[in-house]
Amino acid sequence: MNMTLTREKESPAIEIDNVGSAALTEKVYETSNLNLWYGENHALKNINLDMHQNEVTAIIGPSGCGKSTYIKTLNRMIELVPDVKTTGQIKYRNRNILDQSYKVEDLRTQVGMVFQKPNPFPKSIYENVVYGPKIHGIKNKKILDEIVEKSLKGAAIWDEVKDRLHENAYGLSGGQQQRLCIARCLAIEPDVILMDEPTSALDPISTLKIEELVQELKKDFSIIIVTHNMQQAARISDRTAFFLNGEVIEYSDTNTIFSNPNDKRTEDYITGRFG
Amino acid sequence: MNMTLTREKESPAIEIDNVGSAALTEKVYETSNLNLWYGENHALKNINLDMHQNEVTAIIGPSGCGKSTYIKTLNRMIELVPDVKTTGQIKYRNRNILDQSYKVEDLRTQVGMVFQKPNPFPKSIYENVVYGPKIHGIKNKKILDEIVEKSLKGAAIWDEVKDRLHENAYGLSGGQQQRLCIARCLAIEPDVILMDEPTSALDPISTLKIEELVQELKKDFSIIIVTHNMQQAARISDRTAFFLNGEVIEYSDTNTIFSNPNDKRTEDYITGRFG
Amino acid sequence: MKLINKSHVAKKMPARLAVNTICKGLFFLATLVGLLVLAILFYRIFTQGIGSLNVDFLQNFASRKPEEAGIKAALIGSIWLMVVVAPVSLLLGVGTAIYLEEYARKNWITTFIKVNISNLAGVPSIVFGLLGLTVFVRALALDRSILAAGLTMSLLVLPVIIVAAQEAIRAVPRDLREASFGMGATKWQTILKVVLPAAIPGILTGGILALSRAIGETAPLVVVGIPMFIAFLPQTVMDTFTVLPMQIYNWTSRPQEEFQQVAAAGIIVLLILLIFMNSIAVIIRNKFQKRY
Amino acid sequence: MIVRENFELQLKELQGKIVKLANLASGAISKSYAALESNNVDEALEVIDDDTIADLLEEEINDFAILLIAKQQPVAIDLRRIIAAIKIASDIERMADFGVNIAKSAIRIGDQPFILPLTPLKQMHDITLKMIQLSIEAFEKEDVVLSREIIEMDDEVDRFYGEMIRSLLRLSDEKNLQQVTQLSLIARYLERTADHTTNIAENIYFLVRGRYISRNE
Amino acid sequence: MIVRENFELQLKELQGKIVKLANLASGAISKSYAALESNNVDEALEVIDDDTIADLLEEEINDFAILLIAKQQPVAIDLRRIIAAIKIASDIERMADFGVNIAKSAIRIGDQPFILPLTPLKQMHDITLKMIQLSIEAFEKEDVVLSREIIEMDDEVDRFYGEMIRSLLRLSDEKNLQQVTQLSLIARYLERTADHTTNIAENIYFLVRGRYISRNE
Amino acid sequence: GSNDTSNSGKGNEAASNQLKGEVITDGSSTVFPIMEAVAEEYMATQPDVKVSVGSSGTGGGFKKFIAGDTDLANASRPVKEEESALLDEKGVKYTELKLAFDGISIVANKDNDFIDSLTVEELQKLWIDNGKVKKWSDIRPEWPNEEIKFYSPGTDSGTYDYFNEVILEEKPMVENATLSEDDNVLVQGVEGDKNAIGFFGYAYYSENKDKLKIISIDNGKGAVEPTHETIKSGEYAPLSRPLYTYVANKSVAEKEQVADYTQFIIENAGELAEEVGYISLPEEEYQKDLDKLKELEK
Amino acid sequence: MELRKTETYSVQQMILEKKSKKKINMEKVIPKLLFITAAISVFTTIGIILTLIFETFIFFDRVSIVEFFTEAKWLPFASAPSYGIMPLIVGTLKITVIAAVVAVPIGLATAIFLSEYASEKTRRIIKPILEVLAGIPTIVYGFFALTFVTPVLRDLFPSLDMFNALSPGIVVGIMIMPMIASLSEDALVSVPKSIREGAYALGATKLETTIKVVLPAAISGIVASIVLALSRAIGETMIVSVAGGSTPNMSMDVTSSIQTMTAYIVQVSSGDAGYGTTIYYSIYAVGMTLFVFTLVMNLLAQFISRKFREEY
Ligand SMILES: Nc1ncnc2c1ncn2[C@@H]1O[C@H](COP(=O)(O)OP(=O)(O)OP(=O)(O)O)[C@@H](O)[C@H]1O
Ligand SMILES: Nc1ncnc2c1ncn2[C@@H]1O[C@H](COP(=O)(O)OP(=O)(O)OP(=O)(O)O)[C@@H](O)[C@H]1O
Ligand SMILES: [Mg+2]
Ligand SMILES: [Mg+2]
Ligand SMILES: O=P([O-])([O-])[O-]
Repeated sequence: MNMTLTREKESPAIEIDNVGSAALTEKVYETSNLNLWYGENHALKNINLDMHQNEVTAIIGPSGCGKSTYIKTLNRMIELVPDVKTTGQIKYRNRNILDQSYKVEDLRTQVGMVFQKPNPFPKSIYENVVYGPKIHGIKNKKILDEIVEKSLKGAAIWDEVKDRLHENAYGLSGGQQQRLCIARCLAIEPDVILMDEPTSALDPISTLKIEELVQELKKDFSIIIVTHNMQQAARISDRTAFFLNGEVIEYSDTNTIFSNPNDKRTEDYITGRFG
Repeated sequence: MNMTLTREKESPAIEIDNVGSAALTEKVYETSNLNLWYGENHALKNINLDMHQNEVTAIIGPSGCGKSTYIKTLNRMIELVPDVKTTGQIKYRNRNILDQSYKVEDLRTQVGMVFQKPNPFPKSIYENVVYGPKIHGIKNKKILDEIVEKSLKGAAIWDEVKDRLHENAYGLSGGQQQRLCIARCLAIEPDVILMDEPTSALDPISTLKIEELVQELKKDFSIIIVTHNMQQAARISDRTAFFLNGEVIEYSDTNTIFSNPNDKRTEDYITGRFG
Repeated sequence: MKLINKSHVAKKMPARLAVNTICKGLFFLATLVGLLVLAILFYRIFTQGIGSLNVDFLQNFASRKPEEAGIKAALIGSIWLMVVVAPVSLLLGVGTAIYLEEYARKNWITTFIKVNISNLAGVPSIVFGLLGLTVFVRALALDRSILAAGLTMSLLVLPVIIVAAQEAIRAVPRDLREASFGMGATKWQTILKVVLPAAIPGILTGGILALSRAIGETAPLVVVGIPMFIAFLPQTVMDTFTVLPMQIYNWTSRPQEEFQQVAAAGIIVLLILLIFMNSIAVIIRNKFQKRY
Repeated sequence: MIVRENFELQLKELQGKIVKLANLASGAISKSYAALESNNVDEALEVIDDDTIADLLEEEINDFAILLIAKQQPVAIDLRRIIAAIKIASDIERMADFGVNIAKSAIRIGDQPFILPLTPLKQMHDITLKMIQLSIEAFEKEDVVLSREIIEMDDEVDRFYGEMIRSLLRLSDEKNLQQVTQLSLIARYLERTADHTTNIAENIYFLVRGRYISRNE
Repeated sequence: MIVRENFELQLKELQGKIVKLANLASGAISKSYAALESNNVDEALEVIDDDTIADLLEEEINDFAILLIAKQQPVAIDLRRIIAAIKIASDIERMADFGVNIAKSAIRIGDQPFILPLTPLKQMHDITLKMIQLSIEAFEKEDVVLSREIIEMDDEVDRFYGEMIRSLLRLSDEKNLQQVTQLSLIARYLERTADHTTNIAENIYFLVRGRYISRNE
Repeated sequence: GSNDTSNSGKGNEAASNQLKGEVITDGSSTVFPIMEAVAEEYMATQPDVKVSVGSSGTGGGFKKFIAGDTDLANASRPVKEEESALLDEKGVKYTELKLAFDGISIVANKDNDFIDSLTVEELQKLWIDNGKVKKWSDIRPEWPNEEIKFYSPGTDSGTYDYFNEVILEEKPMVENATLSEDDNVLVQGVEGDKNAIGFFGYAYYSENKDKLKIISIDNGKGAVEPTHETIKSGEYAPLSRPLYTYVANKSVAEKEQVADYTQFIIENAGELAEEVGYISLPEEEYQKDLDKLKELEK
Repeated sequence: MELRKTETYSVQQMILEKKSKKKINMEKVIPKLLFITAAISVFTTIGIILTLIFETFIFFDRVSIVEFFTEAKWLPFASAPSYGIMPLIVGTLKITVIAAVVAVPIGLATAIFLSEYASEKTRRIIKPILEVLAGIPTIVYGFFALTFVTPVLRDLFPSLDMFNALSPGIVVGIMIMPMIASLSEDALVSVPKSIREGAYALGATKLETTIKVVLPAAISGIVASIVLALSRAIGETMIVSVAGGSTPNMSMDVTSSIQTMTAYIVQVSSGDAGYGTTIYYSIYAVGMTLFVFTLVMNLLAQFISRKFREEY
């Protein structure tokens, strides 16, 4: 883990992307000139953001700034809201996902999502995990069993549930449910995992566990996480984007954002001077 | 604000109460040997805690440790749960409130409560605030108007709502709703205000506002606050009680708890080493 | 090690999407069936009845002469019936719902009452007719008055209202109640000032739907013995009366072709009344959409 | 709109404590130097006694800062403010210690006549005190420009120090060994004090910019 | 069950950096002392050059610690660990500076023969190095007992320092002025280094206990 | 009970007075149209008398009559033994009044071109169950070899009762007969079914003459088609039945408006019955009823 | 902010004053009043049972209960009357089954369409329209069945009788369909959005989400709605008496005339049966059977919905 301050950089942090580690890791998402309207409400304004493979990208910002809107656009979950209009493009692995010919189902098979409130299906733990593989046509019981074990281990919950795989998922605690949801998401072996405030409904201990887990997961996945909790972003992310009123105010490596942000508004936000 | 470490104290922190500032402030609550069962589940075990006037007392602890149970016992809200049994006593201003002859309505008129989720009534802002006074028989329009202004000012929300007093309270943002709930509580001029995780549903900025407000309020009220957020307890409280599995592990002045707790379990909890 | 063959998954996707589209079409067609039936029904009734529907029809009493026959007594009678049913069933229904949701302890009596209510909801209306005849007409000597019929109908729709009110009350978040208790309000104050106002839309919608059931029921009134012919308007709830569905039923069983048209006109009036009541329910529902 | 009023107040309080400590330190130095000049042993002893206050104040600042971090979760500049405060306090505390050291040396010299004019020493003393004053000001105002000036002033102190030491060494012999030693130590203490003010200045730079001054020069 | 594995790892990393810095510092001191003894100017110059590494490492530690605070919101002992790390790093950095100072003095002395036996100086050097070693150990193990021992060892260094200075002053005259001055400075540097190890020890005590050692003695 | 009437005067010349109070009648749905017409006319002359006409069936009417709920019980058959026993038991004295005739019409589908008349025996052969499926050719060999579809009023109707009595002679009806309570429904059935045969009240036939084929009945005196005249004269036999109303003696005696209304019934029943599709009785029948009534009022 | 100091009055003081004035204790009275209202539903049931039971006893005094349940013929009007309720039950079940076959798939499909596929606007329009369908007087449906559905069906199946089980069955199905659609839709809608999102996010199509996640989650509500609708079908009177004929029989044939329990009750209670006759009392016995029938249905519904209840 690289935690030293990038002392030399005097150039605007927003460009770090193109200068710094960009060379090292591949980009999974490239958003350019994205605008989004809810009816008349211009919720995302000219967003330009690139996200990188095997990194944790955090999105922070005050309530209503468009964080959820943006992350939901990344797997087109936003389409569930009626009357949404977008312009610009989001390239996922070099294909524009906003193109209607891109089937959402294909996209979502590649891009998993974890939500704010744990939302396991009201089924058994096992059934929750195999749901994704099953709908994608995997029926072989042995493979499914393997997937279950692998995913639950990946989500660091295997030991806690291995003896009760066939009990209802709602018997688990909130933190366990959230990890189960992560396991469910891992089961389809996604490329990217989107997380929209995955710990905001959890107690501090469960939150820490999820944070640790995210750190683990980035070895195998690219993770984009929305969070209200600035320290969480600071702790677990490699890059952080600060949104305000639908705009990206600052996007930079996390250490810079939290030690020496470029923009006064970013600083005001992260230091809690904002209202 | 006294923030220096209490360097000299080697005696168990739990006794600070009887040694330190106890002499300075009056006690509002004295809990002795309180035990509480939900059916067979022994949720509070032999609690002994004294709370002081014009102080903020924080209660922290992991999920399920009995924080909410305890604070709800302080205004006997716990009675809404069927099949609850208590032993021991809680003296509020020297009268045992667990005595069934103590009318809950009287108690709750003295002891206000603010809840986890903002819960304004689906009425106008004005009606929300005058609800308490009205049910207690105050009908004089002029007095009610005065109460509304005073309470909303007290809850630091007057400026934001004074021009829309007769709009529905659900038009307010989450943070405003919570402050409205505090105003509603202030309207009956309680002696003590209980708060059960009042900011856990709010964004960081709203949370900070409420925290600032609590600091203000303690000038006039005694406040007991349950929180999941340890830093919040650290920031705003004068004393902190750490609950674990229904027991009080440590009760001491907040600075001690957060800089140099006496009990290993407290330290493990506040430093996040706990699971 | 990858357990999932992504290319396989991708290959299957078009078929899955096709199934989705087909089923969507089927679901839509199913929805159309209901609408279609309604349309046919309306078309038939309107083409048959519209000719007889005029001001006279609304102002006249029933008559042996189809051209003179009118719906006045039945229409007014139906409205009178509502005047009894609405307050009685709402009062009893909401009272019961409050009791069950707010006061009842979890014991066998409560369970029994609950089972009993949901059972009553399924009891055929004709059985309620038998009950009304025995209890209200006979035992309480209310005769075949509006009151007797109204009480019978109230009992008939009571379960519907109780269930609707229970649901509406249950949907009022617990924290609103707690907020009120927290201010030192008593239970009854809380119910009256917080719970009921918040539950009112749900209760009213349920209530109106229940009333529209009451307004269309024939069987229990037949059994209670409500007369089919009346050529005067009731003055008090103790008077006897007739209602729309009875009048319609009567006309449909006449040999004369003209009476079939009169009956259709009566059905139109009934439907208008029904749609009117349903619209009120819809308006209430949309206007007071849950905001908590 | 500022929402963290309380926190702001506490940061101010922390600043206040630092200023107080700095005043103590600069007091200790000027007082001890005065004691040296006037051969006033009592005054010198007073300085030594008073040092406990400074020590305690530094600890208090330390504790206060740590609690502030624990409670307020500061980040970015706020965090640097507090960390800088801790470091600056420790620098200032060292200065107060040097005041004590000077006082001790003054006592050792006793009422011996000075073997040489103290002019360069006096200069050092004046500049150093000025530097302390300025560093307090720079700290309060978070003034980077001023910090740089302070750092530049250190060169002058170094210059006078060299001058003083050279003169002393020239006069050094068996009989005034004690005085030479003590005076050179005093010079050294003043030089160190000035060094510590440059530390403070550097910390202020770091506080404001989040970067280290050394790298940029 | 430990849930903050990452944080633990980072604390360990911070510790590792401190140890590395301490090794640099103790290396600088022993190397410069060796250069003095063997009149090896090149070695001395090497020490001076290498100091940048120590300076950078201290800054790195500083940054690392600050980010750790910003990210992990440590409280209680964790927070003290990090704060102590910052302070200890600054102490160690000073030690490395003293290494440089010694090297500079060694260069100034050049290949002059020593005017007196360096035994007490050597003693000081050995004890100081030992103290550095021990303080690293105490820091790694968070060993309060060891810290106290380190603090006690400082008295010995002070004793040898007095001895050395007295001998030097006795030999002081015009011609070996330079050597006397440089040797006494070197002694002074070693003495200061030992002082800084006691600072470290005190910080370790504070880290572990949350209280200041001075108050309890 | 309906005893809440306040009589305006106790004079005999009730008709000339403006009367008040209630008259409650209930019973047969067959009689209902007649009684409705009567009530309609009566209330034109006595607007303050509230006449209500129920239609809960003959049995239901008697039930209420026995309980004393009603003043008049309309019936499409004479009172049954069980009923009169109960009436006695309750001490209810009553008087039977005949109102009109209803001719039971036997009809076939309009497209039926072979059937014109049937003898009573043939009717019995058609309708009485023999456990076999019946074909037209079973009745008369020259008729088509097609299965007959039977339509009959519900077993609980007065029409069925009467048919049962005079044709079936209490033997079971063909099992596959389609029964319905509603005569209009039967009209629909016969109209829509080529091989249908059915029977129901004359009024339903006369209203649907163009849709149905009427069958004449030969009871040995030659085929007679049910018409207004043949029924009234009794020529159409045995399938014409009388309709009744039963009035409580006590009501007539105690309630002026009931006495007045009953008199009005007798005076107008014939004419009004014709209007709603039934056939009036010979004049002397009504005179007899009037006499009975006069007797009661005394 | 100085809440306490600036005040010219004390709210707590005022509260205390008001409190001392209060007299009646509503808190004690109200629950009792409410209990009485709740008890009314129980009295209703008791009333129903009592109403039915006496006359039912009289009936069973005349007809053996064994015969009632075992006899295969229901011929109360025959000269040798036979009271075997089975044909009526079979008739009732035929209607119920046909209604279910029509209403369950259409109702569920409609519910799914409205809750999962239709826009909010469409939902808001269609749902109340369907509810109108549920509110139409059954007598209207009866004639619709007889004069529209039956002829249409007879065009399709010429062997169909004028009175049959099929036509009223279908129309009863149509009548209860909105009930299933509306209540099931409620159940589907109340499945949290988050659960759906969970499935979508895994790349599931709308159909897969609905069938595999939403439906199972709402199953208790759906089952309850179906059972409720079916018990309505069982109790339905007018449609079957108008369009179903009145021929009790045990055959499984749906093309010929039938009679249901309710239709029998209507037949007798609006017919000319003599009061005090066995026939007359038989309607109470049938009513009682019907009551027990629906009771069992409802208990079953409750059991099922409790059993299938999914926590979320
Ligand atoms: N379904 C919607 N219809 C219309 N406007 C919406 C909708 N969802 C969000 N918005 C608006 O879009 C803006 C961005 O909302 P979004 O939910 O993305 O914010 P957010 O940053 O995720 O906030 P939070 O931290 O509260 O979740 C807000 O102004 C919000 O009011
Ligand atoms: N209504 C109840 N019935 C039975 N047990 C309960 C009830 N409420 C709480 N408990 C149990 O009592 C214990 C304490 O619960 P409580 O709600 O007081 O915890 P808490 O500390 O407030 O937790 P959290 O931080 O999650 O709110 C838990 O074990 C819980 O399961
Ligand atoms: Mg969001
Ligand atoms: Mg809680
Ligand atoms: O304390 P010093 O390192 O400046 O001697």
